[in-house]
Amino acid sequence: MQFDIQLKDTPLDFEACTRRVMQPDSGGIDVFIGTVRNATRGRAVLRLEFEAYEGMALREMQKIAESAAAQWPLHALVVHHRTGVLLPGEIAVVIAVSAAHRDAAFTACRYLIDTLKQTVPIWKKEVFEDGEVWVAAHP
Amino acid sequence: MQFDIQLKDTPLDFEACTRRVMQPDSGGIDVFIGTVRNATRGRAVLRLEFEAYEGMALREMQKIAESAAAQWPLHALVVHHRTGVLLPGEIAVVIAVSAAHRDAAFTACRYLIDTLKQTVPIWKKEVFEDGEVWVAAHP
Amino acid sequence: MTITVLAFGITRDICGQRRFTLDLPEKTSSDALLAILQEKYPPLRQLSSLLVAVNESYAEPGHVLADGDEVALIPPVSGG
Amino acid sequence: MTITVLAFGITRDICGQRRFTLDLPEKTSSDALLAILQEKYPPLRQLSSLLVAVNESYAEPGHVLADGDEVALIPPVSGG
Repeated sequence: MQFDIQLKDTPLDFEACTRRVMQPDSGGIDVFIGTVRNATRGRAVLRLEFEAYEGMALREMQKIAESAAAQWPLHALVVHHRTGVLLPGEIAVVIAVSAAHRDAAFTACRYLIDTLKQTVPIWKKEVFEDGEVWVAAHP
Repeated sequence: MQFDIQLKDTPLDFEACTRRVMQPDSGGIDVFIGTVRNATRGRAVLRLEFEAYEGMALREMQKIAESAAAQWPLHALVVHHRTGVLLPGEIAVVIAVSAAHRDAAFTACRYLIDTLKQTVPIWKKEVFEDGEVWVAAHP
Repeated sequence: MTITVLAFGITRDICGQRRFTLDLPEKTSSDALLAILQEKYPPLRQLSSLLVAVNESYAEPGHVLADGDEVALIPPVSGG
Repeated sequence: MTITVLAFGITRDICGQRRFTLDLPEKTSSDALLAILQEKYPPLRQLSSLLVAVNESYAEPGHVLADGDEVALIPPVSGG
């Protein structure tokens, strides 16, 4: 199985990611799209700034993809993550997974985003009208 | 919350379904796409024929959507299901759900497709080279 | 009283028609109707399950039918 | 020996630089390096967590560094 894993500093294309995993023997496709919310705890968000340790982030995403492919019978898998400055409504991450049946597609997709958020060295700073904060940095 | 629930005898547009649930206050979007596989248990599938009890199918889909919206904090929800003759690779169902956070989006999307498959009066016939069968009709 | 029966999926193939009417005694229940149909079309008994909807909603077995009801035969569904 | 330190996210703000080099005694471990940096930049102690990657892989606390290693400071990640 081939993985399509990318860090991009240009807008993500969820339609292309989805088409990429649609295969003739696939019956179930699950796609997760993470977008920039216009507010956090009631504070308006002006923009997010994503920073990645690029080489390691790609290696960690590859590891997660291999782990998913080892656990579930997947057909294809795409993980695209943004870097740089994103405005509310823009797409930060797209994960698309196909399998013969939906259970594997759903479970693997959820595993991929949950694990990505725990282990992949990417950081985001939320910028508000009156300040900015690195998400999750402090207890 | 508004639901967009449709039975259609023309090709489903997963991109439009997905864009429809992307909202400025949403952070997590989950999309399930069910496609026609080119084989079942090793037998080549020529086509699927979907039949629906249309009025009741729409009512049941609406009920499921209301149940999901009552259980999880969702922002928007789309369920589109095909009727008629579908060839391998074509899309039979699209379910798109958005929420502030991914857990609600994933859980509701999974609930929607699982429940749809149990309760909504839609039937499919698999047509093979050498015969045809109504799926799940017999033990 | 007269009811309309809609037969979907495999039940249409078994009954040989998509839509037909039946004259029934007043207060026939939905499960009594099913028994009548299974008598007339024995292959209905071989299905994994067979439910009944009355006027577009699933009906309990004891549901009492009324004149003019639309009764649908619901073999195992397989959407998605 | 000389190692290169990469500081990402909030650690870059705390250290005031993205990339710098340090001269260390031979066989310094990754946790000893962290202690040196926390001494020099006390706000590093206030983070929810602080891990270290050596040459693009997460390192165990006892990992022994070698001349020329690229060591990255990994504050709590927040991708997705």
